[in-house]
Amino acid sequence: MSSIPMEYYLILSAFMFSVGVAGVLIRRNAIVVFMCIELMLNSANLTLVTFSSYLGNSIGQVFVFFVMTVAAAEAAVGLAIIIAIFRNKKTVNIDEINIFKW
Amino acid sequence: MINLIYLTTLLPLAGFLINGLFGRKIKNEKVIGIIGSAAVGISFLVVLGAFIQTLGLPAEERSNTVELFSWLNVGGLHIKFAYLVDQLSLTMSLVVTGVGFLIHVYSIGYMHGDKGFWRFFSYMNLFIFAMMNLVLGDNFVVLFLGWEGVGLCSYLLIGFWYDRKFEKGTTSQAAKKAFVVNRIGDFGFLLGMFLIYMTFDSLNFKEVFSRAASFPIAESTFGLIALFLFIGATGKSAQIPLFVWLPDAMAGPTPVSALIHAATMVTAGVYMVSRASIIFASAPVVMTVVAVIGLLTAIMAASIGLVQNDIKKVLAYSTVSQLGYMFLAAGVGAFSASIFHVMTHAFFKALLFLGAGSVIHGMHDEQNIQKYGGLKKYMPKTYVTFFIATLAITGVPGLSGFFSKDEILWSAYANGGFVFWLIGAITAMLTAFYMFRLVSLTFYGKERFDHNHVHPHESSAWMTVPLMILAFFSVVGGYIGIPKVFSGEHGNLFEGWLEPIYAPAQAKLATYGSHTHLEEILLMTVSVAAALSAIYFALYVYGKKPQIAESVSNKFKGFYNLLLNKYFVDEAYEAAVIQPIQKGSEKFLWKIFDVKIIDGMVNGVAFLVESGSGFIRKIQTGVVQSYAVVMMVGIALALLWLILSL
Amino acid sequence: MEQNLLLTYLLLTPIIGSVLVLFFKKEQKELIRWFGLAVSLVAFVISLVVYFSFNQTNPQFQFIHQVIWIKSLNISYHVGVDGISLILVLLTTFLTPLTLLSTWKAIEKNVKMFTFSMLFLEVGMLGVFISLDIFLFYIFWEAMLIPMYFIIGIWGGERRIYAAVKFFIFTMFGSLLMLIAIIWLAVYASTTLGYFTTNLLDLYKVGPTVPHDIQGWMFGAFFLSFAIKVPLFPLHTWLPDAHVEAPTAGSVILAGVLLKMGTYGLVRFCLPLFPQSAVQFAPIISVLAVIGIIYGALVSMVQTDMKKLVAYSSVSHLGFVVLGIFAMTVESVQGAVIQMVNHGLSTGALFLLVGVLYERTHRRDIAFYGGIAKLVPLYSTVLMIAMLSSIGLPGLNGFVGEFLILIGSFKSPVLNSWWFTIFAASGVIFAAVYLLWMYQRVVFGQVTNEELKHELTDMNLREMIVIVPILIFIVWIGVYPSTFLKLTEVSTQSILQQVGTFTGNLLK
Amino acid sequence: MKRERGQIKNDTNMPQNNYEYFLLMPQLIIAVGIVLSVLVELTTKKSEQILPWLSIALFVAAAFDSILNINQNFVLFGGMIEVGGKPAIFNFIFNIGAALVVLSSIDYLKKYGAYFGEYYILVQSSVLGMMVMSGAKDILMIFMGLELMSICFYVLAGINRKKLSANEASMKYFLLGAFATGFIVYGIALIYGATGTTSIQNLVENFVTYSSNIIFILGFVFFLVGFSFKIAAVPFHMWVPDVYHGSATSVTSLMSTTGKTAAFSVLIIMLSAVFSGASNVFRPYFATISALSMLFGSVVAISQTNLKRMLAYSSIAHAGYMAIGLAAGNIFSVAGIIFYLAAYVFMNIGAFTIISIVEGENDSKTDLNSFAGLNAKSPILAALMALFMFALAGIPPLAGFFGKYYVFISAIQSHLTWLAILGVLSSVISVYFYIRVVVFMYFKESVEDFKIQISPYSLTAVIITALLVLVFGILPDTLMNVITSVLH
Repeated sequence: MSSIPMEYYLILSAFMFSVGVAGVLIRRNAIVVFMCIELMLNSANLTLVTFSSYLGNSIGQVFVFFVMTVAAAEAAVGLAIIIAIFRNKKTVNIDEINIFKW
Repeated sequence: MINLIYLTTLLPLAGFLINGLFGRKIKNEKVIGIIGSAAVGISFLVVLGAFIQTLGLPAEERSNTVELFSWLNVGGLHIKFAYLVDQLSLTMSLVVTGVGFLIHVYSIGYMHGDKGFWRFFSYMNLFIFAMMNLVLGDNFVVLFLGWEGVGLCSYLLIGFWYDRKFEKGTTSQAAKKAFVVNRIGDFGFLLGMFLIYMTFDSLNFKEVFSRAASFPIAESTFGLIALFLFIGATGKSAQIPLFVWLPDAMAGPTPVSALIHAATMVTAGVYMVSRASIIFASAPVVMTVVAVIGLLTAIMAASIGLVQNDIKKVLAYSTVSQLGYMFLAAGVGAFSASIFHVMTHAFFKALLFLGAGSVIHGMHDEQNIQKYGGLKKYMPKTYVTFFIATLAITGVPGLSGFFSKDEILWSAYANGGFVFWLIGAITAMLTAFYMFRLVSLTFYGKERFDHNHVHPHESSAWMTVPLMILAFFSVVGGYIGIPKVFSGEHGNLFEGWLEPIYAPAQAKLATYGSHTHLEEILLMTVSVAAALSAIYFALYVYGKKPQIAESVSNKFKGFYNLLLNKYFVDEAYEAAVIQPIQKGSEKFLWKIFDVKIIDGMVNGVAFLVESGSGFIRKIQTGVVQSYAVVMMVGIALALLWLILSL
Repeated sequence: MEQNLLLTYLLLTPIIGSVLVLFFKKEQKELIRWFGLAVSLVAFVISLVVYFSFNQTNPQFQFIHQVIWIKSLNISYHVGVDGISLILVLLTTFLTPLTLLSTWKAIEKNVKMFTFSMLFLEVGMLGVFISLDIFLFYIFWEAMLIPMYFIIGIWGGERRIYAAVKFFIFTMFGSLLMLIAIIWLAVYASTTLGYFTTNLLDLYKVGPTVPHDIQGWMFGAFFLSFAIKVPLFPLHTWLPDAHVEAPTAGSVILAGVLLKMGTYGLVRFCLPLFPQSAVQFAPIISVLAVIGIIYGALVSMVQTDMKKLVAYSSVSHLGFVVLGIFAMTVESVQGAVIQMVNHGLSTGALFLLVGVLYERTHRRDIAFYGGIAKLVPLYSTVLMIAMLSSIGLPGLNGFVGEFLILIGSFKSPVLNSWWFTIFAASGVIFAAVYLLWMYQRVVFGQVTNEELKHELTDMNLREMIVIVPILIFIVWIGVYPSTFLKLTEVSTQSILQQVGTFTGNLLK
Repeated sequence: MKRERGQIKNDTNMPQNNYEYFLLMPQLIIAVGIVLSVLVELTTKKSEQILPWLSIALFVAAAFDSILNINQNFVLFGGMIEVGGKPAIFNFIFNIGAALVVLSSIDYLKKYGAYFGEYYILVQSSVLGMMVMSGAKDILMIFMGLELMSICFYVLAGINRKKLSANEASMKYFLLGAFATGFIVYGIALIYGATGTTSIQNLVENFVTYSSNIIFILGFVFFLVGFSFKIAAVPFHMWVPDVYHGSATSVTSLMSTTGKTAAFSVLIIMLSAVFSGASNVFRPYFATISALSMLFGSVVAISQTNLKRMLAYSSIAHAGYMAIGLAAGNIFSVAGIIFYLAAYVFMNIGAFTIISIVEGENDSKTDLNSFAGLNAKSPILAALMALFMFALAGIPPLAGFFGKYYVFISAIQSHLTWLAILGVLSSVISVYFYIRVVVFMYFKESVEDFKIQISPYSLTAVIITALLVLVFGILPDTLMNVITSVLH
């Protein structure tokens, strides 16, 4: 198999994952937050692929397909919700959506 | 006849129920009166029969018990509802039913026209029922049953005219005071009973006293039991610490004062002490305490009596002081003498109260003796009987008072010592003085009442006949207990009659010092002389020159006020005990402790949770980002735990 | 074990009754009231049948009826009765019809709901006294809370909501801690006996073998729950509120029976299950009880509201009962049991009588009244008898209980000091003070208030029918107590024997 | 790091012939139902009247089918999904719960303004997702079921596009849900990396050996965190109040009950090694989140005035009580949790349905004051609500009490007495706000007198739940025997 040791990929995907998490916590725009969630999912895909290739069995690869389809479905639904919000409040800034508190 | 003794309690109870339940419907006063008096009269006859039957029996078989039913048997405690018929209880029952019967007859006349007539007679019968239980009881619990029962009846009867004023407060306040002070006494009595049960494992008289004589019990236990019992006695018989209720008990109708607060109830304490003579005898320290308290009460009460202006108050204080004499006798070991004095005192004190009652009746409820004067010619019968009773109480030789009082003074001298005799004699002198002050202010001298709307008249036959009978007994009553010095060896019948009861106690007591008859006669003459001079002095002061009394009272202004206000004992109790408890429990216990502290804590916890929840809910800011942050904090902690735990 | 269905019938009558009540229409007030009374009387008759066929010499539980209820937890519907629980069952079935009869006119607002709650309350109370399975006991203990909560909450006075919620939370807190102790005990039983059980008779064997320090905590949990219910001194503040705000019927049943569940629990569970810690904690608890006696008496002395006065007097009376139980001598425990019944009768009577006044004038403060003896002589005599029984006058029922408790605690080896009895006996004095003072201000003296003249009418027939049976029992227990003492004698001895065997028969 | 390919052992109870595929009947019924509903939706205008009854029929059929062959316990599709046994019970709970929610939402949707057929399709598919989750024998199936259910819930939460409250609810639910799914997937990846397999059977069998591997534990923690979000345990509960308060009441009742049960079923499957007593490495984790959730849920619920929000916090508290079972981790606690879940589902559905009946136009009338004097307005509703409140508070003769009782027993059996005492404390606190509802209904006069128009369907749904709560309360053995027989 390729000579790059597995750890590099894992560190990369861990890094990608933490960037995704940081994006979700910091950014204000709903769409950007949603993109960061997608980033987290993709970092999981990368880990899965790495393990699958280094472990030699294909379960990881198969899993990645399912994750991708689910991510697609989630994207569709998520964007629909964000559009619905935009129609009502003319804004996508998460901080302004806080009718329900305490 | 002896085993019919339960009739003596059953009949008064029946009288109480009949008058109590149907009294309101039997409008006719005479019928109610007859029922009430008959109940007591028949019981008197039954007691008399039993007395005669017991007289017939040889000395050692004279105490037998009549068992009714077993009241309580729990664990080691077996209490039967039974009556003990022996010399002591017979003597007391004779006094209770005899004097009681006469007073019932008297009150038919006295209470004439009172709308609570039926209620009065039902309570009086209830009192006789309770008193007979007290006297006849064969164990401490039945005695206690009677003890509290008489306390209840005195409460009911003192507060009989519940809507009338009495001195500062109302009659019902006086009644409450009587009951509560009695209850304090009963508290001591209860503890005594518990200690007896603990040491002797029984409360039955026969068992307790036989074990008291035989068991090797430490003197301190006897002392404690005796002390507790004596506290009970002081509560009931109005001795030094707990005597404050008796003067206020005068709020009740006069027959009540005569029956309860002179003849019978107040002597319950003396009866109890003499019944438990063996216990007292085995605790010499407590004996001296009893004697000293008796003595102090006697002289203190006599001194207060000097200055009282209400006829019933004077008699009340005289009762307290005579009770002091009885306890003095018991304290120095002359138990039979104290019971003898109980009997004679019952006769003449009941007579004095009934006489005072007919005077008050005649003077339309005026009780201040300063407003009397010269009633001799208006009420001859009352005057004569009253005068005889006064002679008896002052201890003029030949009448019953002399014999019993002298016996007590002599045994005080023989056992207690000269100081006891001296104070006793002085008290006798004071008694003579205030009694004759009372007689002269009431019957002699010029009439100090305004004539137009007060015209005194002799009371009806209902009232005067009992007076005469009592007068007869006041004279004759003394002869059955003539002291040995006059009658020689076989003389004192009364002492002989009671001797078997006190044999175990006398055995424990130090024997009499060897005193000659000569000393006895000498002392007797000295005390009589003192009494006679006091009588002459009183007649002289109040008969001829009333202004001497004024000048004396002005000169010793302070002392006079002290006596007038009863050494301020009531006010002292009020300030020292009642107010602090009342104010303390109101201000501190209830308002602060209960409401503020405990409730405060409970509501505080509720408030804490409430405000906590108000505070924590603020975390929910509504912004999605903050939710994600909280999640991350959670995840970070989970990871931290993971790292730490590995 | 022969199954005797009598107790189940006793329990079923009020259950069926309360369900049937729901089918009446709201308007048929009179019919509902008569129906409720009839059901409670049937229950009383059944309890009498149980009493007469009860064998007073056999210490074991009788009329046992056991049916498996939850197999997975080995919980069974297991009921039985011994002397102590039978006398309290009789008190319950005796007081409930009287209470229903006494509020004939007082309750007008949805009578259906009220009768339902009263009958459901009776189910809860009877269940507590007859259940022999701790879990079943706990279920009835909690189930009894709901109707009482509604009775105080719906028909109560002004601050009824606060009082109802406080009552609920106070009792709930205690009982939930008890739930944990019950579970712990059952789990411990599964380790020692081999099977998870909440059957009381098995637990009597297991309880004392619990290691010492844990047994202290277990005893504490059970004791706290019962102490709140009794109520014992520091935990009593819910009682005055609950009494003052509850309607007359509510406070009669609350004082008459509900408070007894706490003391019954102490006798049935705390003593036999954890004898060692019971003996160990007896002095501390008795100190609290004695404080309760004096504190309750002192505070009730200064009350201005009659109901609050009687409520605080219950604190004082039940302090006596707790002292009696933890003195652990035959006399004191028997005295405690009889005193539970006495308190139920005398305080029940006092509340009924205060209710009689309240029905006429809607006023409970003592200052309002004065000199009513002339206006209502019959009422005054009945009030006097109830008061005297509450003071503990010999010849009436109060004295029997108090005397036995005091004499038992005086010589009790567990407490082994006189001071408990001396301070407790002083309670006898204060009892006389606060009740006589109230009686004197209300009944004696001049008629202070003109309104009284035309508002106050004397006791009518219905009220007399309610009061007279109670007075009969007050006098009966006072004059001839052995009918009742024989009933509870054998079972008290068996409980003390159980305690004795595990504490090196300290107790004579 | 080469490792031999994770070989799927030959399962003994692998179905040999096609007959066993019919055991998948519950899932098949619902799947076919979804297709049918979509067709109905396309063809007719009056789909809103037909679809509710169709879905109720489907749910009831699926429920009874799963109960009837509960003891046919097989693993199908090569170790992917299990039928019969535990999943059968969960399926029963999901379907009965969903049927009751649909029954109560028939008239409610008109009031709420979401009166269109898609609602029912979404409900059916979410139930399908739950069934897949609870029957999963492979992590992949868990993930698939979870996502199917979650996405349907995201849409259901915001079913009425015009309402800002619904939008906000669905947006918050979506963002945080997806965020949690991110963690779950990453966790799964790590677990897969450490063990080389995604079959749960394998994981459970050699859980002890795996649990020494740091990556496995890390992955497992991420997985647990994601699911703690789903069961709304405290640090991850923040979305619950806003989402439950914002979305339609019947949707909330579906989410809060069946949704939480599905999440718990997954946790039970994944932790079955723990329950057989192999290791309790996760006990501290579950003990902390249960203690936090119980206390937080009960305390904050006190200061709530809106009933839906109060019930949201109460559901957090109940998640805490159930988590005690997870922390206790013995065979008895699984039975306790399942019983508690069943009781919790029906109590909450009942309570939410009553709120939906009382609710007025555009989310009005769901606060405490609108419940004041309810006893005067309609005694039946007040009595039923009181019954549910007492059941939730854990008063004995009702189901809620027995749930707590079982869970406390399991806690004490594994020496977590302190947790049980904490549970008791928080239930005392919770008694206060449950009873306060009863106080408003019975002891207070009604402030604004509005007429409550009770729809017959919702009332039948409430009465059915009340009966279930009573039956499970008085005779808990009916359910408990089924559960214990399945577990052994």
